[in-house]
Amino acid sequence: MITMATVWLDGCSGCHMSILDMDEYLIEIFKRATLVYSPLVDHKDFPEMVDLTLVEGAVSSTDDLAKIKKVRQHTKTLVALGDCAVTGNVPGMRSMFPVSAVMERAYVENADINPGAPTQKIPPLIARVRPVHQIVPVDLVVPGCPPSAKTIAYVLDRLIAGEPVDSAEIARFG
Amino acid sequence: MESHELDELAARERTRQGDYHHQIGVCVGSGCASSRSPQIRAALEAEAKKHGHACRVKGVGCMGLCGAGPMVSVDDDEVLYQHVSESDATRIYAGLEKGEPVEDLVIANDTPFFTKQVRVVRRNAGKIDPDRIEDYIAEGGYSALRKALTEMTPEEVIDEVRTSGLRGRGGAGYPTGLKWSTVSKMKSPQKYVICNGDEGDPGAFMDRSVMESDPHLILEGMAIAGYAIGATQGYIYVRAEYPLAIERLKNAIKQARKYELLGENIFGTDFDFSIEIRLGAGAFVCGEETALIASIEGKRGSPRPRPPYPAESGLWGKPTLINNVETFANITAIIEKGSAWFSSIGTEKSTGTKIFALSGKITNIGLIEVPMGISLGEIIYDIGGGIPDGHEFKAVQTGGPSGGCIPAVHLEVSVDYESLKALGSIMGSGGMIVMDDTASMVEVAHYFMEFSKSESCGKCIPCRVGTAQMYDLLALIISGEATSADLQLLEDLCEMVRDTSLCGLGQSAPNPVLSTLRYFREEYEALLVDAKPVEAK
Amino acid sequence: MAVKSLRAAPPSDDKRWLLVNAAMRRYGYQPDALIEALHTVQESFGYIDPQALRFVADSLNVPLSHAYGVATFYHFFSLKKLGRHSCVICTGTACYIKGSGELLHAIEEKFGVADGETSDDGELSILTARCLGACGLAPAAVLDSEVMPKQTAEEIVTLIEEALRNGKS
Amino acid sequence: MSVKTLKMDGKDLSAREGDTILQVAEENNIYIPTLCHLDGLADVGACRLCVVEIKGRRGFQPACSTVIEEGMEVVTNSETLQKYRRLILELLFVEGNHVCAVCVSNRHCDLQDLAVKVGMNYTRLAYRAPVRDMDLSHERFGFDGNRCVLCTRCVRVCDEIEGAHTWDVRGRGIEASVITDLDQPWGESLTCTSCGKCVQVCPTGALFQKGKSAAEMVKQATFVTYLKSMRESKK
Repeated sequence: MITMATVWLDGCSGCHMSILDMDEYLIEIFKRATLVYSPLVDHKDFPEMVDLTLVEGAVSSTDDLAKIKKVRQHTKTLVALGDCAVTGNVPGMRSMFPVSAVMERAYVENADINPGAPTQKIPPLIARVRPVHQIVPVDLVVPGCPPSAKTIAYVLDRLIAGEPVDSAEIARFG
Repeated sequence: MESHELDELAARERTRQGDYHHQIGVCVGSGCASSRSPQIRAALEAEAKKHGHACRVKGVGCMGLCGAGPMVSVDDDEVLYQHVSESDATRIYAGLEKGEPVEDLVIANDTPFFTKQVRVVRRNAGKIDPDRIEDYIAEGGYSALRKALTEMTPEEVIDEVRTSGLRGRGGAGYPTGLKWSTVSKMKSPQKYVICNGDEGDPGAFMDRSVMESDPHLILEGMAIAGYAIGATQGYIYVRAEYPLAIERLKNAIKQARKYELLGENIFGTDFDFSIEIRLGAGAFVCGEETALIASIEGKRGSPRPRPPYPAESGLWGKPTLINNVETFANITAIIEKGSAWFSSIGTEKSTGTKIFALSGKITNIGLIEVPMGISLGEIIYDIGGGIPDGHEFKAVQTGGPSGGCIPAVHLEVSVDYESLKALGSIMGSGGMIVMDDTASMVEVAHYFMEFSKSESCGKCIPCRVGTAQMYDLLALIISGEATSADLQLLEDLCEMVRDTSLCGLGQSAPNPVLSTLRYFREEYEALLVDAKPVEAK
Repeated sequence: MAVKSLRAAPPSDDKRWLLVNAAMRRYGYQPDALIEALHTVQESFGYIDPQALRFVADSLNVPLSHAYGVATFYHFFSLKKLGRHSCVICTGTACYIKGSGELLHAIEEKFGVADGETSDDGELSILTARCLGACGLAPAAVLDSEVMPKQTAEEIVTLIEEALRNGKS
Repeated sequence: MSVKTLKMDGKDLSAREGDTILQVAEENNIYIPTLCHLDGLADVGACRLCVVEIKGRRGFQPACSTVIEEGMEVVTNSETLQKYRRLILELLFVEGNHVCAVCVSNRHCDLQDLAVKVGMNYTRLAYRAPVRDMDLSHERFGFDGNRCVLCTRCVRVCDEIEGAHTWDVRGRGIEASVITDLDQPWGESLTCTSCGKCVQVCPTGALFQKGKSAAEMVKQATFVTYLKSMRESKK
């Protein structure tokens, strides 16, 4: 039995939905792995050491930065799951604009009520959205938006069994 | 004109010049012209007029020591003056009459800067007025063309060039005779000769100086090439940034046409040859021959894959010979004095002389012509006068953005094509930028990468995006935020861009990085976040 | 069947179009005269605007996009009107080594105009050149067509200030 | 027409004189990745993905525009070539803004397919995130500069097959981009015949038909060779 975690950075949660899309195969997976941390379960703190962590989402804010660094420190095998984690993808589309312009667009121009950027409890955005592997070392990238349930099942099966993953099986962006 | 008329014209001109008691040459090259040499010339002319025209005041080509400009030469360099101003005209003239040079302006002409040079291409610079064809003819001009046309077959001309060992002076060093021979063998009713005057390396101004100082030397060389390969039309492609060179060449072509040294039935033979000027418009990549051809055809200067080489399919699809300015400028001497004489200068594989432009942190800034095989140290210390302001020599960049740096440990290297290449640099077109101990080599690489990035034509991906990425990585390293992984990525990019780019610009763009990494790796490593020694390859 | 080709008419009766037309005529209105024609436009008008491009392209039977592609490929050509005063800083290697970067920096600091820009009031354009070929005079600048040798940051700023004060370029 | 013999990846092959390395490879089921090449259009050798090693020649040569010679020995897929091709693709992906998930050409894109074939599934390079224009002024078609790889297929098909030369390239280096006419809105072009050939030959979602949503833009470029041969036979 190994321990497993999933982390959600800047992404739409579609990759997590795809995990859930494994349906009954999840039961097969959890016969061999225990989910110790995830937005899908109610653990507040990242454990001291996790065997396998899947990261969804790009690194967009100072909070993401701190989170991914911590996760990396406490994870043996780190997987970047989905295009946001691997390329920046849709969250990365704001990288071409200055942060101030992005905030203006979101919180002033497009605001129906109370225009103005939030000043409290919202972590500042970093200048450019980055893929996870450009911040911390990643052991495997699984592109796809989202990667299909089948792909995720394949990847988990292999990793839990300690076997290599054939990248030709998981190579397509989008 | 007919053959004998050339000698008559030369004799007449020599007599005319002999009537003057003195000749004062004022440098009218771009460098000196920028520091008021035309006004100095006018002041000297006014002075000569006052004294009854016994003295000829003429504009002459670059004398080499640009850092000491404006320069004035009296009676064929018997006395040389530096940093001359208009107000010195009276004193200079008075000195001439008294036979005593103006001491505070004199620059010694027996220093190694002058004595160690061997002037083949620049033999007329400082002597003739580049605006007068008669001056050129008086010094034996156009007799090489006459010799080729009336005494030699095209094959003999090519043979002479081949056995001289002359290699392309534009940088790559391809044997000139071989190139001529290839084009001559192509069967085509129309062929072209192109002179590449798109000298784009920053810090290189050899070709500009030759075009400004002795334009007929180039025209004559091109005409001989036309005869050898069977072409009747030549083009000189000059960068628009060289207005003075363009003016001089235009004037020279006009004069040569007037004397029928260009045009139809030259020297009464059935050889016709015309030359037109085409202007560049600020694109370094147009120094690449297929890009240059595209530019002459009025297109974007994007290179295309070779083969086919221009020798086979060049301008408008016709066989085309492209040589650089300095290459053509060597031809008349080879025809006149023979290949054996030419190959006695220089080394076995790199014959003749090479012009270099010395700049950067060196005492004697300017142009020099030296025999191939001279040591780098002689150039830097003897001719160049060493490093000013009490600093130490650190490295010299040869070949500009396509070349590399050579550090102090290799100062004894023989300056020839093979030796420079073995050190990871290239001969290049002749720019030598000297850096002293205050220079950061990473910043030098960054500077050259900026150049390659903004001069990339954008056609092929490795060069277009690769140079931009390498530039950003170098900036990241300089900012002190890069890791050893970034340095590794930079090196990977260098190799890929070098090996897969379409043309020479892209293929050589990584050279400044690779060569500074080769000799000054520790400067890169010291800037990394995770600064730690990386194992040598 | 030969396609009837009408020679394009100049955009206006501005005499300068005659110069442009003459340049094209010299080359028999062949497409390879494009770069020469653009040089003439730039020399005559100071820059190349869309109507000039259209006139030249039509006269030489060159596609519009091709003409635009060529005009924007070569850095010598400017599609924007330059300021009344222009200052070209040489960024060739010799000038770079001797501090041309500092000149640019000082100018931007003082006048708020960066390389390739023209001030909002249309008074000053700052340009860079790859190499003026005046390496012996490094670092060199060209202020309103006059070469300024061996510049320091303070000197060039003062010279530009003077030029702007004197008005006429 | 004479026959030449050559070696490709160790295999002895024969081919027609004048054929390119790419043609010979395709005929013999040897895969060489290409991007700017399109059957029927003049080759420009620009993308450099098809570079191969030729014994005795310096550097690498583009397979699309290198004509075979007798006794030539070609290596189409060495470890170095794989490394270089991957890096070239990485350069393309970071140059523009390629967001496959929301692209009209998702799953029908040459660039995306190349990434799969070459095994390019992430990049160490920094994304450039350039600000690029979109042009939706044309009645039927759209252009999204974010997805353009500057292969110039649109430029060539418009010039060589349609004869309109509406498209060309502006600027140079990393700033270069495709334009219509004098860099005017496509919809205002008087030279464009709205034939749509450029859309069909575009390898990515840069040129598309309006009304197509993500992953709906399927392209068909075989007409190029058809038109070319039909026109040649008429001459």
